[in-house]
Order: sequence, then structure tokens, then C-alpha cells
Amino acid sequence: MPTTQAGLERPADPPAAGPAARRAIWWRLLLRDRFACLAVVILLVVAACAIVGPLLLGDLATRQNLRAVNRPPFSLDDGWAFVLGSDSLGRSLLARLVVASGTTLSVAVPAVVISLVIGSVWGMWAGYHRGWRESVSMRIADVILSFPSLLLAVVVLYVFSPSAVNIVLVLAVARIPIYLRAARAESAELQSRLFVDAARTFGTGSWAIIARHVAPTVLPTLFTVATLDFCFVMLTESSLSFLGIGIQPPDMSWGLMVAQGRQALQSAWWIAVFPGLAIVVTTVSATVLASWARLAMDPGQRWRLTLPRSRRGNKALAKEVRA
Amino acid sequence: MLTFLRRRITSSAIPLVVVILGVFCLARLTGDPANLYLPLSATPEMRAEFAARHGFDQPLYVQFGEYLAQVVRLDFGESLRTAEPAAEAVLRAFPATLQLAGATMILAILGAIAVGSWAAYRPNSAADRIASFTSTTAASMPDFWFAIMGVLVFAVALGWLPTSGTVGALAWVLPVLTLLIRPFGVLVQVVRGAMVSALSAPYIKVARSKGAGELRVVFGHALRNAAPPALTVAGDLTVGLVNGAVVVETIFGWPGIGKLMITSILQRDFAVLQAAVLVTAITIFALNIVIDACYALLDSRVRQGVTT
Amino acid sequence: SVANSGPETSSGGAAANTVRIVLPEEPPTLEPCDASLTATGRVTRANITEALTERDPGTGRLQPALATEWKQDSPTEWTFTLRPGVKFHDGTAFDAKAAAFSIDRTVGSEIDCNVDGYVFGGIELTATAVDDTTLKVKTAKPDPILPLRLSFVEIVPATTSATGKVREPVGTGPYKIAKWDTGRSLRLERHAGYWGKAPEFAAAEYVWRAEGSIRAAMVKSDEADVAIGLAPEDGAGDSAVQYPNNETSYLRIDATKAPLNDIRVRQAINYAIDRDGLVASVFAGLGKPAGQLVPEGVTGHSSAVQAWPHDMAQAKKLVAEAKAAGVPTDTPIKIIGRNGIYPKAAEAMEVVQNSLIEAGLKVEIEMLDVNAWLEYLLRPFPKNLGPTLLQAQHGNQAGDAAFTMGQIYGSKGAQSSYGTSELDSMIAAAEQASGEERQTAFAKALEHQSKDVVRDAVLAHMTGILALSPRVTYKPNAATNDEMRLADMHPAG
Amino acid sequence: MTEAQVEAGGSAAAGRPVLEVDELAVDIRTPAGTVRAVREVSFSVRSGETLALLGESGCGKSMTAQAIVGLLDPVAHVAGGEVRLDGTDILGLAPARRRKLAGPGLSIVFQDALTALNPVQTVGAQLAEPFRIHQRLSRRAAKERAVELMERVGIPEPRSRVGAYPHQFSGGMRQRLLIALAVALHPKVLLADEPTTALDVTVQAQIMELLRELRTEQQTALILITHDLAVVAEQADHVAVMYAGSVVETGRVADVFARPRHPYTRGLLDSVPAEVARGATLKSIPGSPPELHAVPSGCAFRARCAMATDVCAESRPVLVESGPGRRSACHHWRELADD
Amino acid sequence: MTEPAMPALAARETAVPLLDVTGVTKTFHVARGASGRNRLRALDGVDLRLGHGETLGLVGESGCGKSTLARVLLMLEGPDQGSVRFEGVDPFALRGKELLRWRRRVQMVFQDPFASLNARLCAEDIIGEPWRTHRDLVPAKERGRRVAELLEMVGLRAGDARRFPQEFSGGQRQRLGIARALALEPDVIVCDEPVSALDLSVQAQVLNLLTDLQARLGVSYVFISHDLSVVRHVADRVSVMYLGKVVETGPTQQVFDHPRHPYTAALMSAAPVLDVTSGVRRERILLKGEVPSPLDPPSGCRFRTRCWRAEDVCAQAVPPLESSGDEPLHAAACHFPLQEV
Ligand SMILES: Nc1ncnc2c1ncn2[C@@H]1O[C@H](COP(=O)(O)OP(=O)(O)OP(=O)(O)O)[C@@H](O)[C@H]1O
Ligand SMILES: Nc1ncnc2c1ncn2[C@@H]1O[C@H](COP(=O)(O)OP(=O)(O)OP(=O)(O)O)[C@@H](O)[C@H]1O
Ligand SMILES: [Mg+2]
Ligand SMILES: [Mg+2]
Ligand code: NI
Repeated sequence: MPTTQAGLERPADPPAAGPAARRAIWWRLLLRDRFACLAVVILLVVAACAIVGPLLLGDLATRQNLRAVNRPPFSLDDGWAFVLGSDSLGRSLLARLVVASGTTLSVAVPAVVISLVIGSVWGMWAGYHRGWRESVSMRIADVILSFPSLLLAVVVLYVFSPSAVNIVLVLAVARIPIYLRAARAESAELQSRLFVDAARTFGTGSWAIIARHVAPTVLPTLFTVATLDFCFVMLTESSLSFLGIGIQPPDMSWGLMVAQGRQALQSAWWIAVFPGLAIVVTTVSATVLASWARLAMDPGQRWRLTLPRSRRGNKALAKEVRA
Repeated sequence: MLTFLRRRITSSAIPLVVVILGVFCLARLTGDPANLYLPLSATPEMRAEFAARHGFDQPLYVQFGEYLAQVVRLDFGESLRTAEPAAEAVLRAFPATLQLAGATMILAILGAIAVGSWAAYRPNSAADRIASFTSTTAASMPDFWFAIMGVLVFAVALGWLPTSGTVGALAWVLPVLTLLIRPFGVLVQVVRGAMVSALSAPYIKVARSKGAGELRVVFGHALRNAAPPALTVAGDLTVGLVNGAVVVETIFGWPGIGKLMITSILQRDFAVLQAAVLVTAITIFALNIVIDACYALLDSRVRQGVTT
Repeated sequence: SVANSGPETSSGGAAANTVRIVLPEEPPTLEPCDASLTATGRVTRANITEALTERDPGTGRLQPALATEWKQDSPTEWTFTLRPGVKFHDGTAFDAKAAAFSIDRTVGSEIDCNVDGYVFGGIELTATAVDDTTLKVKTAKPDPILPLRLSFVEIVPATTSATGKVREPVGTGPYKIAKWDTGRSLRLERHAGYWGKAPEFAAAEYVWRAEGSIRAAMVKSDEADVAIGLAPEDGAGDSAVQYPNNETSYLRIDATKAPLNDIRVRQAINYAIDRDGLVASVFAGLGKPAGQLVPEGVTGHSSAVQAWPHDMAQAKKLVAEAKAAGVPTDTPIKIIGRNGIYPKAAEAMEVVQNSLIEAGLKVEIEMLDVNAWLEYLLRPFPKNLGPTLLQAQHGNQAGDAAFTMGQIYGSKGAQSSYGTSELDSMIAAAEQASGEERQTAFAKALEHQSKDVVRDAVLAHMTGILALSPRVTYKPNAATNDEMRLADMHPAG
Repeated sequence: MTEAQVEAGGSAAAGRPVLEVDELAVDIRTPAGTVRAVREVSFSVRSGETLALLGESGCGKSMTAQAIVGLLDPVAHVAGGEVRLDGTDILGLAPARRRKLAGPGLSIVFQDALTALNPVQTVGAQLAEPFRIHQRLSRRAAKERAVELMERVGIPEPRSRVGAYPHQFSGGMRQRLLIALAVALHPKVLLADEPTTALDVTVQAQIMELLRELRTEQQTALILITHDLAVVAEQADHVAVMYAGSVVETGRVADVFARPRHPYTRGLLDSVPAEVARGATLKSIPGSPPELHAVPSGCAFRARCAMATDVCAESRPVLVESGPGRRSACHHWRELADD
Repeated sequence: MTEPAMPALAARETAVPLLDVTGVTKTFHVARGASGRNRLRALDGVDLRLGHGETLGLVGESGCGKSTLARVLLMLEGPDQGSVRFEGVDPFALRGKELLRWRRRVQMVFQDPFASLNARLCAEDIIGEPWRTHRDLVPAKERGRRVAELLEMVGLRAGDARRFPQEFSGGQRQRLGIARALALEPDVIVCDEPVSALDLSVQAQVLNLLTDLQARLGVSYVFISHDLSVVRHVADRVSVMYLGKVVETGPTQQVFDHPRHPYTAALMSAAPVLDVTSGVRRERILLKGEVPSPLDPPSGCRFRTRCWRAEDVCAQAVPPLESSGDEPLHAAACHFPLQEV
């Protein structure tokens, strides 16, 4: 009997089916990957900031002190709130970062999710059916792509009232073609696969086939693109503020903080660098998680996540087995 | 192939008109340009006269009809802002952008292929981690950080590169690098993902069984199979560069179409905006046709889908 | 260094007598009759083209330029004696016909000259050439400052198109256009046949970069000699030169809507704003807290009007009083801001917002782009608008309060949302006056405004920064933003 | 070529098997831990000879073959043993030297023919590749050779189809292409994993003829994995029967088929359908093979074996000499022999 | 042995056939090759009939269009010409519920066990997938048990349910495909090489399973295989295809023992025989010439280029599928059919 591997339990025999057991496997896979764990922790912290931050620090984040502006970071002289320094109006950068996470995520997450969902579903549908549905969809994507999204933003500003919903919509619409096109391409290839044919012979409907066979293969790529889109959306949102339809002060978002601090990059680097770092860290965490998910979701690659850190450990194990 | 091209080109005509129509109408929803072009103290009569001179007083469909008629005669109108023909402004700005976007994409694609394949060769290994981490970090960095820091370090402190401008090969370095980071990061991720799948396909084993070296396996066999998703995403990124390299064009004083487009939106310079969008739209359509042709070249299965 | 290779940034030995200037934006056009546009005037005025008169930015006095002298024949009639022997760049002679043509082209034509609206604003006048060197100008109504107005009319040869704008004008100035590589650079070269003293630099090369820190960096890395329009944070360091730039920032109070229709609330707003704090923090210590839109050196400035003191207690009291009197002080007031109107525009509005909230008002901010903002700045104003404070800035290039008062304070002024008939009549009287009388009349109107009308909250007189390389000496002045005379630039040493 | 020559060729090489597999073990990493899919498999094959690898589906034949050529999936790895080609242990070779052998030394026809060709390359390019890699032929010359190969495996109109893509070929034709690929460089040892399962009998005969030629002309040693006992009977000299990752019986084909000395082999032979009338129930071995991560102690086959006794549960039978040139791993082989 | 089976067969033939294929033609467009043609006629006027509870064996040269025919039967490919009738109804005309019911009744085992299983689904999901469409067939609670049952039926273990296709050997995958086809308890199963990768013992098990199902539930099979001994064992009738055409059809015994088309004869003779003791090989009819390209099939009789009996007429006229007088069910498409000896 081969020894079971350290840290991995033997599955119950017969294997426990059901969603609970599957979830447990995912947890185990996640715990095995230190980087993915770290990414999850970071994302949870960011989410926590977004939810409770404004309640705890909302006041501190807007309290100005015009006589103590641009205090450098990493000093506790002005109290813990100013460890990350103060901005050009003497506000606590730390508090602003925390409070801004709420607004930032409430724009970026829906924008990315909406474009991802619409784009990928549409793209998979178009690619699966091919024919005119595909052509028309692709031409629509071309049209949206050729459209300057800034123009859309300005129109929204003039025709509708500027609001968070509108920012999200502008950003989402502009990004839809990206997912649409990527999903279409892969889906068109997948629909000719034999296992899709097999599903057709059961009478499985096209949507069910898309959900069961096309999406699991197409989505990992799209997730990768989507996670990197996060930072793009966060930064673009700030350029919409410039037109008056983005986040308006005294509300704050990371993108806006970066944009405002941009000027002071030479004199007070921390004003732009910390929110920028927040964006980078969040995006990178999301990407790390996405690439973990990509391996975890692929049964052919999943085993890689169960590899012990060193290859030598692997050999030792093999000897043990033989003994 | 020729029929494919012909069909694609004709089928792009309607969307193209839709784009122009959309831009035309939306632009006119963005407020009256008279405020910008008439002095602050302009009287209502002056405004009315301004509107009449530029045809803004007519119903939208009449304006559009006239515009289309002009476009057919290759007359794209005159810039409100600079009083030069819109076509001239656009055709001047466009090559700059194309050069920049082209150089960037070539480097991004080559780099991403190298780095992404390297990362995919052993998924989850240290090499993979390093490649993915650095590329995504770079890609999620605000681009102007990169740009301004680059200028401060390489131009001001070290004096190796010019701060900005378009003269000389060295002037390309910073703008291209700044533009590069995002497409590069995204592409690395996409190439990596696609390569992971491609490298686990059965035909890879067959290639190895012929004694093919690893380079041949990765680049000769896996890459072409991994290409389609990367190609799609690369296409979209190129589109992004064609009409969205604003930050770089602004910072480095690169007189490109992105900046022109933004200026003309903010300045309600309709004629230029329309001409610019038309040119970029044509480019984007053409780009997508090229990409589809590439799919077909890469994969005969697609090619057959095309001919049946 | 390598950075200095190539023709665009050519410097070093070969082009030692070229001055390289980096601007924030490319002039959209060099059309002389649009010279009141900052971006255009900066390059053209007094460099490529000249006017009949010119205003000394230091003293505010009017100097002869292409006209050597002028006199007022009657309240509506002026005679200008023109400088003889002046030639345009294309070799044609400058004469009264050209001058009359230029005035007519600017004021009377259909080409939407910016100068027409900006300087003349509906004033009707006719210019006739009496002989080669004598020009007569007639105005429909008396205009005591006509020669000042004419300092904005750049003189072009009569061969210039009268029906369309020209991008590359011909003028009489010390420099002529050598090459405009649109989008990239503009090169001016010394005009050999210039009538006056030849400027020291043989050529000027303009490039443009929107990013302030890049402009500053270009001077540091010796790619440019002069960089203008910098902000304190741009890091110009030792090369930075400060100068009062003639602009005054203010908030326009829309006094027609409650609660802003109550003077106590308007006063409270003025008391609540910490101008010193604002200047110290947001403007990085540059600029001067101000109480009026007309700065020193401009006809009509009143030394009696001082910046409002920061008195939060008083502000709170006034708001409370107004509230007690039934003024709906909790109606949200909207600050309409314009991004980039001056450095840190949004932050400045945040400071204001913060103070007003503290004083007991409800305030929101909306930061807009130029065109959207213009909808609020100019008549007719958008409908269904609540009470607003509009972030604005005013620069009096011409040096006469007439260019400020009517537009901004008159109850029918293009940028005015509120006025009183009393103020209107004071302004009208002042506009007709001349000399010392004119000064006092405008000053009185200003005092009245700031005491009894209070329809704005003036923030500060602003300070500009430019970066100068050690190769060049140049003393910027209040007019530098609008006209940068190459003749005033000298090679160092 | 006469029988004598074949014999001569065979005996010339007889002293030295060209490929020796010694105690080869393969482990697979599964979510439930590492399991051993191939345990201590040993066999050898001489030049010009054919060894048939038989066994229950899932018993590890493909794993063994892939381990020999060093092309296991990354989930699996060789956990022990040696594979000697001409006396040198190739498992320990540096990758570059190993690659040199892939093709002219060892080559393999994989089991999943339908996906084993690169879908985006023309079959011509894929067939030409061995020549380009090992013989550094020009593109044109390599293509010529590719056409020859296609002709050899009976692809109609090879010259016009050399530019076609794999999906334009039927399953059987793809299988032939793979075989063509494997024999391209006249390997010393050819491992063919179910090379003819997708082929109709006429083509199968053609392919077998081709392999036979290769064996006689080039003295290629062939390891043939197949389920078709008829093919084995016709083609193979020796046979190795595997069960649950181990070799349970080896010997000359005629001997083994005529007098199996392992109950599994016997069960297999009993399942041949040909003799039974249509619709009648076919004989098969009851039960199913053990799970890999729960191979019972003692004899792995005992649960399905009618002859099993206590000793089978206690000790694991090893391959023992059970006749001239044959070995079996059964405690009860003698009883079978007596039947 | 033939006699007792005959009446039953005849009776089945006269009833409305379960599946009736007439004149099906399928053309693929392919990249233009050297021959300059880009139309590949994979099926050319194929006729087939399948009765209730009957097994039809389909044999033929590799590439002759068997899989394509199977795909047409399953409506994965629309025929260019000809018709498919299932109990007299054209399945291509069905929509909605009707279509779904038809789908449930007709299933397929795919030739390629590697590509026809989605690598991202585990065995349980693969086998259970049909029930997600046909929800009422097996209640959700029962599914786990039923999957285990099916796995064991095809000789796999219940414990394999959570494994993924790439963790199975070729033969094991093939069995997954069979289990999946059985999941819907269909009336017709088109088996494309269902046992090619199985060892004899498992093959016996699977064949027993199939015949058992047929006996109990009256399932009909279209059984495509290269293994003639298997076909002989399971099929009631056999159709022999060559280059997109059916060249011979008839009761299994008849066709195997008394082939009338030269191609059938060659095919039969090429089959290896397992004669353990003697090791003697049977006399083979070796076909001369090359397999013609389906892009450019020979005129007239398609087999003529390789046929030792071919004469001029074969190049001109396409021989119809005709039965000879004494054996009405046994038909061959040949100008010079082999006579019984
Ligand atoms: N990735 C894997 N994870 C777990 N088990 C695996 C994996 N790959 C293969 N196996 C198991 O290893 C065993 C050996 O597989 P192999 O492919 O060698 O069988 P085989 O003898 O070739 O069978 P067949 O004749 O059916 O092709 C099988 O039982 C299979 O289930
Ligand atoms: N999608 C397709 N495009 C082009 N040609 C095709 C396509 N599918 C099949 N063919 C061609 O049609 C012919 C018949 O193929 P099919 O797969 O039906 O053969 P088969 O009888 O199943 O062969 P095998 O026994 O080898 O599987 C072949 O020549 C094949 O090349
Ligand atoms: Mg196998
Ligand atoms: Mg087939
Ligand atoms: Ni101004």
C-alpha cells in the first residue's frame, strides 16, 4: 500500500460526492499554495476595508489640516493615522486609502464583472452558433471598439446625470468587446470538439453545452484578462472624474488619489505612490488567485498544486513507497 | 481566402457607417461648441450665426446626410479649433500613433511569447512565479508613474535618453516602454495560460518522441496551438494602443491620434473627431480582418470554416 | 549628452543662438486675430506680429509700437500716426491701409476673431487710411480706451485673407515663422529687416509638452531653455522663476438662489474661507490672498479692498442668523469646479467645501471639463440649477478694469449671474470716464461690490512659475503668460 | 528473404538483447496520494524480434511504454529500475543525449492516434520533422521523404495530401500517419501501442507487413501492445502478459497461447469470441482488477482466480522459470501445466 | 446454423424499420489539394435499414465513411441528399420536446475515446451528463448509485467515479463512453468502434452486456468495427462499405461465409486468425493498387482500380446494389459478383 502523501487525506471510500466535499478539496488545494493564500488574505483585507473602513475612518479621511500638509510617511510624530504621511490638504493618507477602497471597489468590481459576464456569455454564444450570429456579434464588437470611450463618457455627462451607475456602465460597455472577442474565438474552436458533439447527441441545449463544456475552458483565459483589467478600470475611473462624471470629491477612490497625487510625484511621492501600490497589490493578488484557479480548475494540471515545494522531497517519498 | 477578404470587407461597411453615425450623433450631444469658440462675451446673435455657419442649426439627419455626402467626396470638413482640414490633422497624427503602437506590440508580443512560454513550461514553478509576478506587477502599475519616473531617472538623472519628443531612435525608448508594460503583462498571462494547455496536449509527446529539442517543441509545436487566444487579446490590446495611447502621447509630446481624439472631444472639434474615429475605425476593422486571416493561416480548421 | 542630438532639440555649439522654449500646449493656430487666446498670443504677440500700441506690463502705460503717436480728435474719433519704413516679413510695406485692413478684419469680419469678442465686445468702429502714415478710427460710441484696445489688434498685410483664418501669419515682428512642423515643433527666425532693435537670439524653437514635470525636466536636462506654466510640484528646482501671472482665482456666487440670495450667507462664505491656509497649502505658498479681481497695476484697482479675514466664528454666526431669519441654509450648494483651471483646482475646492461645511452650510462638488464648465460660466445658464458656487479665474490682460467689470459684475454680463442696478450704473459711468477719474470710478464700483453686493468670494492673486536654463536670462512679468517676448530673452554671460 | 536468414539475423543478435527493461517501476501522483502503476516490470527484446505486450485494459502497458521512451505525463515518473538500450541505461542519460536516441534509437506509436497529430501543422511537415531533426535534411528533401513514408503506409495520393491537415484524415489514416512517423528513421526499437486498433483488416495487414519488413530488413526490435490475440499470434515471437502493473507471464507466443501457465492468461485466451455463436454469452474473467492504490497483498489476481489458495494471499508470486524460455508469476503454475 | 435465425430476421425486415436511411450523401469542403478538387464525397447514396432489436454490423476500409454515416444518423451532420427516417419520422424535422425524446432514444459511442470525453469533467459527471438534460429519467438522489452501476456494468469500479478522463487508460476511457451512451437507456446505439481498445476479457464483458441489453430491452445497434470476429459475433446483418458506398449487405452469416463482392472477400481473407496451435496463415487475397483518394474516386465501380475481376464495364456504369434471386436479403453492388462455390 503506498503511503498517502503528507497533508493530503485519502478521500473517503467510496468518494464523498456532493458540493461540500468538492469545496473541501478546493480548500485543501488553496492551502497548499502559499501565494494564492496570501492573495486571498490581501483581497479579504481590501474587502474588509471597503466594507467597514468608511464607517470607522470616514471622518478622519476628510479632516483637513492646512498647516500640516505633505507630511512624509513612516513617522509616528503625528499619530498612527499619519504613518503613511498626509496629503496636500493635510489629511491622513492611511485613512483615505482605507476609505477609498470602498468607492474604488464599488466601481471597479461591478464594471469588470458586468463586462466580463456580458462579454463572455455573448462571445460564447456567438462562437458556439457561428454563422450570422457570430458575424453580427463581431461587427458589433468592432463598432464598440472603434468608439472612443471618452466620447461615451462625455455624452453620459451631458445627457444623463453623472452617477456611480453611469461610470460603471461606461466602463463596462467599453470593455465588453475584449471579452466578447476572446470568448468567441475559443468557443468557436471548442464547438467543433468531439465531446461537444457527444453532448449534442444527448439533446443538451446550446446554453447547457456552453455552460458545461465551453465556459470552463474559456473562462480561465477571460479571468486572467479580467483581473488585469481591474487596475485598468481603477485608473480609467479617475480620468472620468476629470470630466465630471467620475468620483467627485469629497468622495475618494484610489484612481482619483493617484491622479491628484500625480503632480506631486517629485515633491511628495507618497501621495500617488501609496494608492498606486494599493491598486497594484490588489490587481496582482487577483491575478495570482486567477492563475491558481486556472490550475485548480483544470483537472489535468491540478496535481501541480499538490506538489511539495522541493523536488527532492518527491524522490524521498518515492523510495519510501518502494520500501 | 480572397472571397473571405472580400466578404469581410463588404460586411464591414455597415458597421463602419454605424460608427460614423454614432460618433456624429453622440458628439452633438456633448454640448454646444460655441462656448469654446466664441469669446466669452458673445451675443446670442453671434452664437446663432456661428451655429448657422457650421450647420449646427439644422436637423441632425440633414447634417449627417451632408456630412456623408462630403465624406464620399473625401472632404472631412475643417477643424473648428485650428482651421485646418480635419483630414490633414488626422493623417498627420496617425502615422505617429501607428509607429508607436506597432513598435510596442511587436516587442510586447515577442516578449510575452518568450516569457509566457518560459512560465508555462513548468506551471507553478519558481520561474513561473517570477515571470507572472513581475509581469503583472508591471502591467498593473499606473503608466504615468512609469513614464515620469523613467524621465526623471533616465533623462534627468542619468542623461541617457531624451525626456520626450519624437526625434531620434532614443526618443522611442521611454514611450515604448511605458506603453509596453500593460500589453506585455496581459499577454504574458494569456500566453502562459494557453501554453499550459497546449504543452499538455498529446501531440507534444509525439513531437518529443521524434527527438525534437525543447525549443522546437515549445515554439514549433505548442506555440501555434496556443496562438489564437493570445492573438485575440493582442488584437484588442493593439486597438487600445491605436486609440488610447493618450497618456504616453501627452507626457512625451508624441503628436498621435489618441491625443488628437481627446483634444477634439474636449474641444468639441467635431470634424476632427469624426475623421479621427473614421480612420481608427478603419484601422481597427482592418486589424480584425488581419487577425481573422491569421487564425485561418494558423489553423486550417478555421480556414475550412471560412470556405464552406 | 545624447539627449541633445537631433534637430528638434538642437542646442550646443551650433545652435547656441537659438532659444528653446517648451510650452504647455501647441498653439491651435497662429491667427493674429485670435491673439487673445493665451496659447496663440504667447507665440505671436510682439514676436511675429505687432499691434499699433503696446502696454507696458510693468507700468501699465501704453507705449508706441507700429503707431508712433495718437490723439483723440473727438470722443468718437482718433488719429494714429504710423511708423514709417516698416516692412512685413514678405517685403510689403506697412502702411495705414494695412492697419485699417487689420482692424477691419479683426473687428468687422465674419471670421469669429477671438480678439473681437474679447476686447471689443460689440463695439462698432471704422478705420480709414488717410495717407500712408495716418489712420483715422471712428467709434460709434465714445471709447476712452480705444488705443488700449487696439494694442490687441495685430497688424497683418492687406493681402491676408479676409474671409478665413490663416494659420501662419505674416507680420512685422522681429521674428518670422521658419517652419511649423505641426504637432511637433515651431521654429521662428530673426527677421532681418526688422525696424527696431534686433533681438539677440537668432532663432526660437518652440515645442510643447502637456505634463508640467516633463517641461521642468526638459530644462534640467538641457533640452529646453524656457519652460512655462509650471506648478510648484513640477520639480523645476533651482531653475524655477516665480512671477505674478495676472490671474486672480475666485468663486462666483449665484446670488439669485436661496440661500445664496441672502447677503449674510455670502458674507459667511467669505469669512469661512481660510485664504492664507489655501495659499500656504494648496498653492504651495505661491500667490497672495486677494479681495478683488482687479490686481494692482490695472486701472481701477482699489487699495481699500482687502482680502476677507478668516473668521469662522463670524461665519457661523452669520449662517445661524440667516437660518434664524428663515433662509434655507441647509439647501445643498453645489461647487462647480473646473479641473486644471490652476494647479490643484480640485483640492482648492475641497478646502472651500470643508470650510463651508464647518460654517454650517451644505456643499457638494462637481468638477468638470472646460466645455461643461463653460455652460455654467456663461449665459444662458443651464435651467433648473440650484444654488451654485462657480470656480473661476480671471486675468486682466488689458490692464483696464473695463475688461473685468461689465462682464463679471454687470447684471447682464456674459459671465455674470447676478448684479444690481446700482452697480450697473456705477460701471457704466466708469467705462465712459478717462484718466484719473476712470481709476477712481472703477475703484468705487469695486468697493461697493465687495461691501454691499458680495457676489463673489475672491481667493488669491496667482503666481506663475517658469523654469529658465542658465543659458538664458529673462525676466518674466505679469504679461508673460499671454505674450512672451523673445526680444526680452538674452543669452547669459 | 528466407526463413534461414531471419533465423541468422535473430541469432546474430541473440547474445545481446537490444532493449532490456529491468525492474521498471512507475509512480503516479493522484489526489489520493502516490500510486504505483507499473511495478518491477522486466523484459527484453532482441533485434528483429517482436515482443507482444498483452494485458487487461488499464494494467499499465501504455505507462510502461511511455516510461521506456521517457515520455510519461508529468503526473507520472519513473520510480525505479533500468531501461538499457544496447547496454546503456537510458533513464540516466542527459536530456540532449536522450533526444538523439528518440527516433533512430527508440520510437513509439502512441495509443491515442486521433489526437496525437498536431492539428495546426500539415501532416507533411510533421512527417518531415524527424528527417529535419536527425538528418538535417533540407525542407524539400525532408518533404520528399515524407511523401515516401505516406506512400509506404498506404495513404492514397500522398503527393497531394502531404499538405493536408490531420483533421482531414479519417481515424485510420491518422493512425497510419503515426506509424509512418515512428518508422521514419528505422528505429532500433519500435514500441507500438495498439497501432492497428483503428484500422480495418486490410490496412492492418498492410501495416503489419510494413512492420515485418522493418524487422527483417532493419533488424528493428518491435514491442507491440495490442489486444488482438490473432495479431499477436501472427506477428510476435515472444509475449509478455501484464496484470495490474506487473508482468505475470512471458514466453514464446506459441507456447504461451497453447499452454498458458498463469490463470489470467488462460482467462484471456478463453474470452476469444470467434468460436462462439452469435448472441451466445462470451466467456470472460469475472471481477475487476484491483484499484491502484489498494493493490492487495500477495497475488494481485487472487480475488478473480478460481485456483487461489491461502498462499496467494500471503506471498506475492515472482516470475519463475516455468518451462523452456518461459516464466510465470503464479504459485500454481504447475497445476496449470498439468491440465 | 443459419436456418433457425432466418424467419425471425425476415419478420423484422417486413415491419416498419426502426431506422431507414436512403440515398444519404455527404460532401465535405476541403482545402484544394493537388488534384484540384475541394469536394470530398464521404458518403455517396448510402442506404441502410435497422430493425427493432437488431444489430447491424458496418465494416469497411478505414476512411470509407463509416463514422460520417454515424454522425449523420445522430444528426451531428446534415446529409446533403437523401433521407433519414426513424420509425418513419424524419428526425431532422423534429423540434423541442419531440426532438429531445428522439435524442433520448438514439445514442452513440464515439470512435475516439480521448477526444469525446471532456477532460474537465470527472467520470461521474461525464456519465451523468445526459441526465442533466433528461431530468426525469433518473432522480437526482439516484444518480450517484446509477453511475456506480453503469461503471460496474462496463467493468470499471464505482470508486472511479471521481477520476478524470486523463487518469484512465485508453480502454477504460472507451468504457466510459459506452457507459455514457447507456445512461439514457436508448433504443438505438450507434457504436463506432466500441471495443477496439479493450482486452479480450473486458471486450467479452462489454459484448455480453450489449447482447444482454438487446435481449432484455430490445435495443438495436449499429455496430461499426474493424474486428470482423466481433462483428460476426454480434451482428444480425452486415453492411460493407467502400469509399462512401455500401457495396454489400446481408445477413452476417451469408456475407461472411459467402461474400459476393470482391472487396468483401478480400476483407474477410485479410482478417488474422487466431490459430494458436498451428501458426499457419490462411491464404490471403492481397489487393493490388492503392486506395483511391476520396477526393477523386474512380468512375463507375469504385472498387475497380483494385479489383481482380474488373472489366471495362466497371469503369462506365455504377453497379447497383442488387440481391441475387436465391438470397433476397443478401445484396451486392458488383457487375461480376462472386458466385457461391
Ligand atoms: N493521471 C493518472 N492518474 C491516476 N491514474 C492513472 C493516471 N493515468 C493512468 N492511470 C492509471 O494507470 C493505469 C495504467 O494505465 P495505462 O494507460 O498504462 O493502461 P493500459 O495498459 O495502456 O490500458 P489500455 O489497454 O486500456 O490502454 C490505469 O489503471 C489508469 O487508470
Ligand atoms: N470534417 C471533415 N472535413 C473533411 N473531410 C472529412 C471530414 N470528416 C471526414 N472526412 C473525410 O471523409 C472520409 C470518411 O471519413 P470517416 O471518418 O467517416 O471514415 P471512417 O470510415 O470512419 O474511417 P475509420 O475507420 O478510419 O475511422 C475520409 O476520407 C475523411 O478524410
Ligand atoms: Mg494503453
Ligand atoms: Mg471512423
Ligand atoms: Ni486668461
